[in-house]
Amino acid sequence: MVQTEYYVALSAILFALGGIGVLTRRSAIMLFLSIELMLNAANLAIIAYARQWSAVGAQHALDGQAAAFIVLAIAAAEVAVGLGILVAIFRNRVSTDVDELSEVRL
Amino acid sequence: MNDLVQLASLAPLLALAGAIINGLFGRSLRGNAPGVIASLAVAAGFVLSLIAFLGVRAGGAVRVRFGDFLVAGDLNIGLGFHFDQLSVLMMLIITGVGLLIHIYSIGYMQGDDGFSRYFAQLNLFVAAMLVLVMADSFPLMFVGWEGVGVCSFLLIGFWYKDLKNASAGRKAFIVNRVGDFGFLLAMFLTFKAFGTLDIQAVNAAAPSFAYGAAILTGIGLLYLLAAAGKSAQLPLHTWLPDAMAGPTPVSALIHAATMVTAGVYLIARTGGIFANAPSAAATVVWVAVLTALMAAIVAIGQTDIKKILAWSTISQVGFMVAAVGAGAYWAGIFHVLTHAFFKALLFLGAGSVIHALGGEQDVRKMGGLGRKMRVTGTTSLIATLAIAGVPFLSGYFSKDAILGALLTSSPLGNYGGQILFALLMVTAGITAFYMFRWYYLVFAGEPRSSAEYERAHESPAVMTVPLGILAVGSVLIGYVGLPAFLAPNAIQEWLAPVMAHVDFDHLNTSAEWMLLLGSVLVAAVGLGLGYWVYVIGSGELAKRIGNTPLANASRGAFGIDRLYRGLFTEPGEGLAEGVASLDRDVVDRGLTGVSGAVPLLGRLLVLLQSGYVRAYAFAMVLGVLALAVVAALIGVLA
Amino acid sequence: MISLYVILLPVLMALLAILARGSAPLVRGLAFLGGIGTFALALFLAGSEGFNAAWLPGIGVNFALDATGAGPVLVLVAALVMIPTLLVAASRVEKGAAGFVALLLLAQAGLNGIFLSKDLIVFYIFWEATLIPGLLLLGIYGGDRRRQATLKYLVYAVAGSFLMLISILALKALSGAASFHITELMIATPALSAATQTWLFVGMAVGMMVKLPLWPLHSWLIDLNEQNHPSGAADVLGSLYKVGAFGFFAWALPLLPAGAERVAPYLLALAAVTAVYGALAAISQDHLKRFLAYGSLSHMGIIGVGLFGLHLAGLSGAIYFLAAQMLSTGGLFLVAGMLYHRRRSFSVKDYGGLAKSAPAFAAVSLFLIFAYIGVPGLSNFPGEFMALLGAFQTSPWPAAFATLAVIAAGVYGVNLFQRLFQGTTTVPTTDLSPLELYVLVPFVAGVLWLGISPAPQLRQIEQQASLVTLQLERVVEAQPGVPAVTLAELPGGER
Amino acid sequence: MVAFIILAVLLVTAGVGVITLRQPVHAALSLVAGILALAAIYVTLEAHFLAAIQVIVYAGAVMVLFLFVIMLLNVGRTRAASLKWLKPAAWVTGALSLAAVVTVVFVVQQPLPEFAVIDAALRGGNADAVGDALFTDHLLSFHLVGVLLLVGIVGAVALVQQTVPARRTRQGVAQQEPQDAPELVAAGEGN
Repeated sequence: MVQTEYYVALSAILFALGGIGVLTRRSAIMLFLSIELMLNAANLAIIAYARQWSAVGAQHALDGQAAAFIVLAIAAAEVAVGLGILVAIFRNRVSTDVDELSEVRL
Repeated sequence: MNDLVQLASLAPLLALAGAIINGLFGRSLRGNAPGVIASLAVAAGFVLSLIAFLGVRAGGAVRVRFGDFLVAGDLNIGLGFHFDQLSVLMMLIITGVGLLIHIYSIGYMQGDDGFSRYFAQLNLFVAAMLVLVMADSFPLMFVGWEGVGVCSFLLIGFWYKDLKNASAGRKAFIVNRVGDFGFLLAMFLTFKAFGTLDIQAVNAAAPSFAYGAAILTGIGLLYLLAAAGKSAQLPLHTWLPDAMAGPTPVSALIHAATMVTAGVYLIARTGGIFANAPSAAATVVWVAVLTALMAAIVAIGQTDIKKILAWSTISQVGFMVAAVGAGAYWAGIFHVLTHAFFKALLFLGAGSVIHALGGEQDVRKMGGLGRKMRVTGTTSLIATLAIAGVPFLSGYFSKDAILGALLTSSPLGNYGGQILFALLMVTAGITAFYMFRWYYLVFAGEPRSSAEYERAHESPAVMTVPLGILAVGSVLIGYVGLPAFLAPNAIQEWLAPVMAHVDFDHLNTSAEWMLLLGSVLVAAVGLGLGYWVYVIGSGELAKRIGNTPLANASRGAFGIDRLYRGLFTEPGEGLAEGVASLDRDVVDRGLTGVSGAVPLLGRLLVLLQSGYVRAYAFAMVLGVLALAVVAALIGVLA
Repeated sequence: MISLYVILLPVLMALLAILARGSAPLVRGLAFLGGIGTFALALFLAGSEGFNAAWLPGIGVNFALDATGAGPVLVLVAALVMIPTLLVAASRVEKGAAGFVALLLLAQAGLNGIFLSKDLIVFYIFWEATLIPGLLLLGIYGGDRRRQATLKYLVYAVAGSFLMLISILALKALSGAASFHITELMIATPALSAATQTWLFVGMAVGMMVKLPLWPLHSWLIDLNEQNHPSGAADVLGSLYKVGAFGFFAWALPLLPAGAERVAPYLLALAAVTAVYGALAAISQDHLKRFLAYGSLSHMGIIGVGLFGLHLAGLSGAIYFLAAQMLSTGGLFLVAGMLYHRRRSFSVKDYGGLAKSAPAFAAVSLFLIFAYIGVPGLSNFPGEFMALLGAFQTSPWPAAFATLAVIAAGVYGVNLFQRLFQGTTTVPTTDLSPLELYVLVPFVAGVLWLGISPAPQLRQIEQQASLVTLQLERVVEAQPGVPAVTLAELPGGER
Repeated sequence: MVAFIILAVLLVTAGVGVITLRQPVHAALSLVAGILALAAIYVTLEAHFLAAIQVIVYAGAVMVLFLFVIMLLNVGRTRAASLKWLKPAAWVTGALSLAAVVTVVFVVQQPLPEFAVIDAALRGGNADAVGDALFTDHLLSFHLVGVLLLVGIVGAVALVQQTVPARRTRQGVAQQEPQDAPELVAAGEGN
């Protein structure tokens, strides 16, 4: 079996890529995509550690996977609302460039 | 009798009541009513003072305490009066001479639109002066001390519409404040040394210090500064000649008879300190004698009828201060008493002349007025002779007592007592000379200005009667202090119980006679010189002397006023201006700069708050990075 | 309970004044009622029962008020000057008089809180709370440059208060006191080391110096007074804002005696400089309100000298002076407002010879000026005298230097009077109107009252001043690390 | 291990694609690829149920929504770049964070338990096992997430529906809105 450390390292790479994406892309859609990437990276780490610690306290072995499930659900909700906001903004601005939203005036 | 003496505590309150009535309702009173009310208040004060005098004579000193004034821990200053031989004598002078001057003022101030204001302020002055002499503690005395200063300021600037008069009042107040500064420091130091500010307690405790202790000398010198301010002694004498801007009765009461003698009273009252601080006492005498000499010389060169008298007052107060400095407290107070009569008389006489001439004050435009103003002329002659030291008039006895004291004071012997005696003797001669000049130029000889002469007329009875009374006093009052080797000296005995003890050398009878004759001789020389210069030389001689440097210095009052203007007034104004601009341009701006840095910081933060979501995200990432690095370090180290 | 009511009544009246803002007579009535009512309560304040309620028990804060010591004296004098001030505010402020009156009343409530609170946190809250009405009065009703003045005041006050708050919190945390109540703190704090006390004292001192104010942290005061509403009503209160002295007296000095002993000499030097500096700067001012601001800066210097001399007489005198100066300073600010009302100018140059056409005005002003420059027999003298006397006992030279201010006071006092009232009349002016007369009468009466009969008030103040000296004595005696005071030993120590 | 490496390379490539590809559609498709690879990795981690959910919810629902919005909004127009400094800074910080995390992870290595032990504990991470955990220990969280999803749905609808009242005063709205707005409104409603 592959050591947990490799999974976590992979997760870190994904997370960093997501973070870089958030910082470099200006389109709100691309921002969302990058955030999805980061959420998945987090989930990967959670599941990897769930396996690592499953032997300690067997009745809580699946806590990690449950948490990942909940993260997944929240991600879905976030995407729904986020895209809704995006559409609303686009109606007023005809742009999804976040740099044009530098004033909190919608 | 004790209770009756305590009744005298009402005296200042009555005067204060008079001041309040005149001040609040004076303008609705008709005719002479304000003057009458004020005079009645002072008259009542005089009666009360007389009662107190008799009471003290019968039963000794009486102390009244009404309540507390300033209290905190050790500091316990009461509101209380102390009636003893010294204070009741001063009360009699203040209310007695004050009453006569109040009555005189009714005539003098007739028709002035500030009639009631004048009497309110005059009454207020009497109240403050009474508090000054009656106080049993230094702070209460200081209440009166500043109170008379305030009244003096008000009355000098009485005709305030002319800014010159107002400025004279201001000058008097400010110079007096310098003296008050000394008084305050003296009190602080007294409290440090004695732990109390009760005058009697301080006097009683002073001998427990080493003779000549530095702290007593320090206190003494500070009280001297206070006395110099109020009594117009060097170096704080410059305000008194200017103070003549006030109405003439004010000059008589405040700037001749009473207030300017407050310094003499102060030193006499704190005799316990000065008796044990010989170097401070000697400084007092030196200051006083030099003042007396300087002022007498200046008096020769003046042409204003009142300014001559003002310089004369400075000089005469110098005599008094010299006496109390030498330890002859009774002689100083004695001269206060006699001087109150003849100097008040001289001022009132001068006032009568000014009144008659409709405001003219230049002696060069007078002359021969004695013929038209018989009462004024005669009484002024009496006063002139009294101040000149002509035998058997009051000034002769008191001046002789002072001269004798200077010669015989043991502590003063180490500090040039004989030189001081000689200087004062010369001063006495000059006094006779300038007073002869004053009298001759005003009342005798030929009229120099016919217009003024024609206008002259004798003043009304309300003014001449006080003149008469004062003239009688000027002749007779001296007999309370006859030389001790000839007759019982009433005033010395009267004051003996309250005076600090100072050693005097004993003169034998022939020396005493020599001294008496010497005084006579000096007066005669002074008067004779005057006669020679002004009557025989008929002015020619005077003109020739008039160009000598000394005469110029005399006319310019030795340039001290100008010196002070260059030395204190202008640099002081410059300093004030400098501080103001320092505050405006440096302190304020500097600190505004500091406070300006806050908005600057704000602007810096605004740069960070660009509104770009991604910039915020970057900041967040940086934070996460920092946390990650910290975690990594901890992990690696663990 | 009266100590609670003197805080609540002004607040209530302020709210009513706001509600009644439509009707000018009603506002005037409420202002008068608020002033008189608070004054009546203040008369019975001294010696009345205190008030104590748990507030934030978790961190040891009690809403504790107490009517012993110097507090009631200050409250009483403040209440006296507030009556005429409120009248002026209600009748001379053209726009938004109701708001002005309400802010004045709120500020008064805050000040009463400062003077009466016995819990350090409650004190701090009132200390900060008085800032708000002051800022609003200046910011809403001020002159042309009110924005700068407000900003300056705010920056100074907030910067100072911040350090003070840190010190306050550290005080309890480090000393391990059971609560923020003064008696608990006084038991616990002497055990702190001298070095700790010094740092804490410095922290508190910065906040209090700003509000004393001491040179060079004073420039907010000058601008505040200059830019406040021309009626002068807000400046009367401005003269009450100088509460730093009370903070030192009631809190910093008794709580941190060892720190006070170390720092006081420096503060004393600053205070002496302030006294002379203010007086000198006053001499050459042409602007009436700036003149008064500098003059009272000089007074504050003398108060500081009295405080930092750490002598019982000086401490009592300083606080007495703090109470007394409200009268003459406040009265003169209103006089300046009345002059402005006549000629629309604060420049002394625009006046002259007023005594001829307005003799009563001149007389009252002269009376107040004499009180202002400390003529004995009037209100400022007892405090000034005792402050300097006390300081002289412990540190003669700085005290003697500060006494020089007396000479300068004579100069600026009579200069001002002369320039305003003497000389030839330029333009005739109306004399005091009945309203103005009624406004100034309480000041005159108060000046006489505090000048002639200071002893009862001084005794009340001394009760609290002795706490400071007691604590200072114990610094010398105390063993390190051992609490020096027991609860029962403290005068007025019952909670 | 081989499988892991292949999947990892695939995943990282997809991730890089997400953040670098110019066209949003390409980026989204790249993310779909990444998500599928991740699902496979979940399988190697004994999380079968989550792997399935990952495919169904993410690849099936969420990503379709993304693609739909991308096509709907016609994004892709970009203007002159602002905050130019951010791009290199972002890469540097990203690399640094990564290094930090990886360092920690490899410094603090933990031994992995035996497969049998893991399998016994995780029960293969199937629906039965995860359901047990969710409906017992994590019931509250589960319900909260349910509520959150509901709120999300309502919120999304509310956000997009906002223009319905505006439609009644069409002329007024049309004046305020940009030229191409009517089309969007119609499309938004279709959503």
